[in-house]
Amino acid sequence: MELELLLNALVAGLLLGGFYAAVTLGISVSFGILDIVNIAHPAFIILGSYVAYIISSKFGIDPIVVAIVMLPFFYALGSAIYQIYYVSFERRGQEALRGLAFFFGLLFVTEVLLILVFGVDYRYVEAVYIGPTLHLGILEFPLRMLVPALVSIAMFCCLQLYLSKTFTGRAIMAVSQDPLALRLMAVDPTRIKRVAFSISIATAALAGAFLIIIQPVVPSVGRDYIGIIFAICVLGGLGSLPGTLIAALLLGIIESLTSIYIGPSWAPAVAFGVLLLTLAVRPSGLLGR
Amino acid sequence: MSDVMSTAATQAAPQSASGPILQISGVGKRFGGFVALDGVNFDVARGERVGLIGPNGSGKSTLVNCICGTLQNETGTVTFDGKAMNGLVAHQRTHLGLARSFQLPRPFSSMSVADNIRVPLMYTVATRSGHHLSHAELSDHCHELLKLVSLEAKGSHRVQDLTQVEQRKLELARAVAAEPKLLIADESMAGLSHSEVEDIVSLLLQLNERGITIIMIEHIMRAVMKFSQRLVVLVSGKKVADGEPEAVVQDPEVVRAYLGQ
Amino acid sequence: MASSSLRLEGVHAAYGSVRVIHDVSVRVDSGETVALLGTNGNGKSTLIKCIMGIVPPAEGRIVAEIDGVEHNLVGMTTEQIVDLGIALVPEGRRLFPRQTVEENLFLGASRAKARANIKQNLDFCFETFPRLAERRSQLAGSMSGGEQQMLALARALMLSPRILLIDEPSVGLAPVLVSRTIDAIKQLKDHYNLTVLMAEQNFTQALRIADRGYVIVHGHIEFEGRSAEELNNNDLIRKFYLGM
Amino acid sequence: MRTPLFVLIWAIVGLALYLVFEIFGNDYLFFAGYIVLQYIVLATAWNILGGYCGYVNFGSAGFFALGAYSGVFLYTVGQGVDDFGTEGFGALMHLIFPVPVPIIIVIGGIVAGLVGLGTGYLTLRLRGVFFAIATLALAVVLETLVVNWSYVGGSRGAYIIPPSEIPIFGPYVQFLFALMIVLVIVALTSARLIERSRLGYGFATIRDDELAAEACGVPTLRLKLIATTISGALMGMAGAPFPFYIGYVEPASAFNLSYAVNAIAMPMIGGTTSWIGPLVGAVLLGSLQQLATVTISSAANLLIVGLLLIAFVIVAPNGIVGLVQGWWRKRSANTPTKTSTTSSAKPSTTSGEAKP
Repeated sequence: MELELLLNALVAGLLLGGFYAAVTLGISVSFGILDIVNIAHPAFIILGSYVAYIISSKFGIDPIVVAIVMLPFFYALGSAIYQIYYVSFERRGQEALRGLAFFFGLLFVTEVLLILVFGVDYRYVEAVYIGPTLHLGILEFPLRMLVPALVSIAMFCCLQLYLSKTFTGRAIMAVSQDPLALRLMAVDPTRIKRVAFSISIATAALAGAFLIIIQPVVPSVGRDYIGIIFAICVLGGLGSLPGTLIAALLLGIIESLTSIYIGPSWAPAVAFGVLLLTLAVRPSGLLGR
Repeated sequence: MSDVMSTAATQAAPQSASGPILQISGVGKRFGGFVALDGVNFDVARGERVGLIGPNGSGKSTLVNCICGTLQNETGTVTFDGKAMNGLVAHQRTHLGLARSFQLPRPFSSMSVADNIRVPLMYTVATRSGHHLSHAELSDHCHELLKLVSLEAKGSHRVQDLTQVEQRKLELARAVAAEPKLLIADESMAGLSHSEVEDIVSLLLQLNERGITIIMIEHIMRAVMKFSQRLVVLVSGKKVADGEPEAVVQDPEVVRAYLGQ
Repeated sequence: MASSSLRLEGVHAAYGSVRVIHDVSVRVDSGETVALLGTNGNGKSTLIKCIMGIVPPAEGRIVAEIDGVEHNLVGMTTEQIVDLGIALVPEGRRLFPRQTVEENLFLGASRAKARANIKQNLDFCFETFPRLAERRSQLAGSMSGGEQQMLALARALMLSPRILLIDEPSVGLAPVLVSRTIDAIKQLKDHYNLTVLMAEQNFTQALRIADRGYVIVHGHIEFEGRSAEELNNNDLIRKFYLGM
Repeated sequence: MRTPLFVLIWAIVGLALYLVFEIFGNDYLFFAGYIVLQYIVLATAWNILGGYCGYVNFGSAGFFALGAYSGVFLYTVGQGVDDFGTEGFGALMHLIFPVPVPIIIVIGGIVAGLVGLGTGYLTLRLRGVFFAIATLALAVVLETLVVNWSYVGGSRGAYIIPPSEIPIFGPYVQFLFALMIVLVIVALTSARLIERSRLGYGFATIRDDELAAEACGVPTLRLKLIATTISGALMGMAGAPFPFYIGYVEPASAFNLSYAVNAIAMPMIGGTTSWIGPLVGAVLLGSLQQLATVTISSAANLLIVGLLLIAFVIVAPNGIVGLVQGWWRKRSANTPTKTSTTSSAKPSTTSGEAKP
């Protein structure tokens, strides 16, 4: 019986890690690759959850399908926000203190607007895979965790391919290393940063859909994820998508084991304990620069 | 002469007068695969005027950063005043009496010109002498140093209002404010007019007379030849020549390194 | 192939209040290799930066003829100038250290016209610089100085340029590598029939491949040699050069 | 102006405020006033690290709660002091407990200051943004620890029943109000002292150019640790009397996000380069929110703060004080007044920029 408990805890950890990877992907792009500290990213994830909630409950469409349909809108939202960020901060070289405060303000304005519109009672979605569990021998795979994890890994593969095989993708990986050198490749660094930031906000649409599938959501839930996504991004190594995925799975497992063997209320402290440890011991992270 | 200058002079001269003030032995530094410094060796005697020259990318600035602690060299040691400095961070080396001006001026933008000079006085001079300078002493020293670089009229101006040349002079004044035994002037004359170059060279000669050892890093050969008692030539991370200026310039190895085979 | 040339007339430039370039007029005709000679701190790099739009000139005209079509470069952004087909190998190479050799080369071919013939350009680069082929998946930052210089040259070639500007290729290179780099530039120029303007302080090396040269001292063109020989055996040049 | 005079003036202002509230006679003014004063201390504390050194602390709620829960812990021990018996150790415990609130404030300050020092030591060698993320993580770790610490009430929360009356001040809240006035004076005086001292110059050089600061002999790491300790300690002192003010403390209220938001918004809106900025920001924003809680929900409250923060950060990067200074400099520029040539005593207040 003991072995079965452990194995299922590991499975649960991996599936949770898959979800954490999706939640962290946006920050891995904006903070890891572009050096833009978008502390408001969780607010966009919650926005993705509520968009999935409204449309799927009104039209009965599957939340992940809704998220995929909404990707262009989130992309547009991302480029609008980047334009404000670039004009008011980056161009004036004031992006450090002021840029951080800008995103901090954005985080609260988004959360509070959602509270004012939707109130504070829990919202959830229906989907065919919420509820049933896949049994493989003694292993149990709750579908509502399995589907998001699989789609999340698919998201990672697509983005990694895009970044390594397309011209814009390579430029995105290059822009924070040497923007002037990118100009010498006939590429405008600002356009590239806008594209990358817009992609990072677009991933929030899908991450939000996964979140509301996995657990009912209230506007303030986003704040619980700020720490986790930065912890995973730093642990995985800045600017490395594979590093982020590995760190997310690792953290999912650690958290799953902690809540089973020590107690669920200790789980949130795990992510941050790991983050503080990483910052102290190996700030460049697992695969980072 | 003002008291601030005389204290520098007395400090630099006797003490452990024996042995060179700076010894660079086998200093190496790499950035990834790129070897910036490849085992550099030379000494600087007390009160000496040394010119450090070499084409762009030869490692001059990297060497300065390794001496001053902004970068830590992987191999070799830098010994200052008989003390090996491996592992010491920049401010500790400044307290030992080693000061530098930056190639691209780095003023403290939220402060006035005079306050920029106040910082090394409050942090290096006060720490070294063990007692904090009074407000009056600080103002006198600031005024003295501003007069030295003829910026006394701009004491309360904001740093952004200074011209390029004035910012270079502020860099030098700030370095001298730390009352150093060794001053490294990193390309403080690049792009200056003929007369401005003369001003800086005479200022550096004046400081040297007061006992401050000076390493000048410049491309302007006319200034380097006039100022230096000795020339050290770096090419792609290695020392290729070290000696009396007239001889070094004629040395075929230097000419080949500079002008190509 | 229609002609591609570069003309600068009465160019002045400054960093803040410090004047660096004074009334410079330079001509690079189609298919020519012109050297811009002078020791460091005389304005060579600044002039190159004016042409590329990195430093806006205070006065003067900069005209580039690309395959017969004239363009006034002053006022264009750097990326627009590069998109015309004017490539720069920058001082200090400025590679993307955390990306592989191949990724750096592909980045060089970002320009629309260059994407069409990536395959040929890549094969030619690997042929000219076999070392790059061996290390195609190694991070650019981990390569030696000489290898990084080769990669910077190859990356500029991936742009299928018509005009190639090179800013101090010998920077940071050991003397033996400098001559190999200059030979490589000659080889690439002939294969692509390029118009080349090279700012270089290594006088003798530059003249090995230059058809003509200008000597710049304190931001002024002090001397224009109509041929390599004229430049080479001129004591005046050596005096100017060493700034005696 | 010498420091004692500065303290005297603010003491008089504080006394006047207290008397005016006393005359109007209803407790609401003291309750609302206490919160505004608390925010002045919190904003001033944040600014010492954020405004002067340029290192952003996102975890102000954590440091505030450290102070609050020090109070809860000491109070709980005091309640149970009889279990220790009366001889030897018990007698000693009876001597110490129950600990008077002013002492609790000092202890809360020491605890939070040490945690600030620890966090700083772990992360201040790295880029500023890592410190900001570490403070965020710290706040959540501390909250989790408190939630799981049943002695101080854990997630259920703890009840603190202060004496309803106290000699001299009358209602207990008026005693706490007076204590908070003292804390405000301590915070403002220390911020002003720092600004004008050698320490203040050192902090400004770290904000402007850390590399150049090291070259000038400034021990940047040591100064940064001093800044995090002072800032953390003041935040802990602001939080220490909170349990006695609110009566029931649970992790959600002590670690409330509004502390983190306001601690950043108030200095940003007021101005970060001098002690006046956080004061102006805290008084404006603090009283605005106190008025708002009567009329609109606390959510709308946060919306106002969030919108103001974004607006000021984009439009007026140097805050209200910056705007006034800019306007003053323009006005004095065209009216030819003799500008003194002696160097100004304190760093001129154009705002430098933090390290990314």
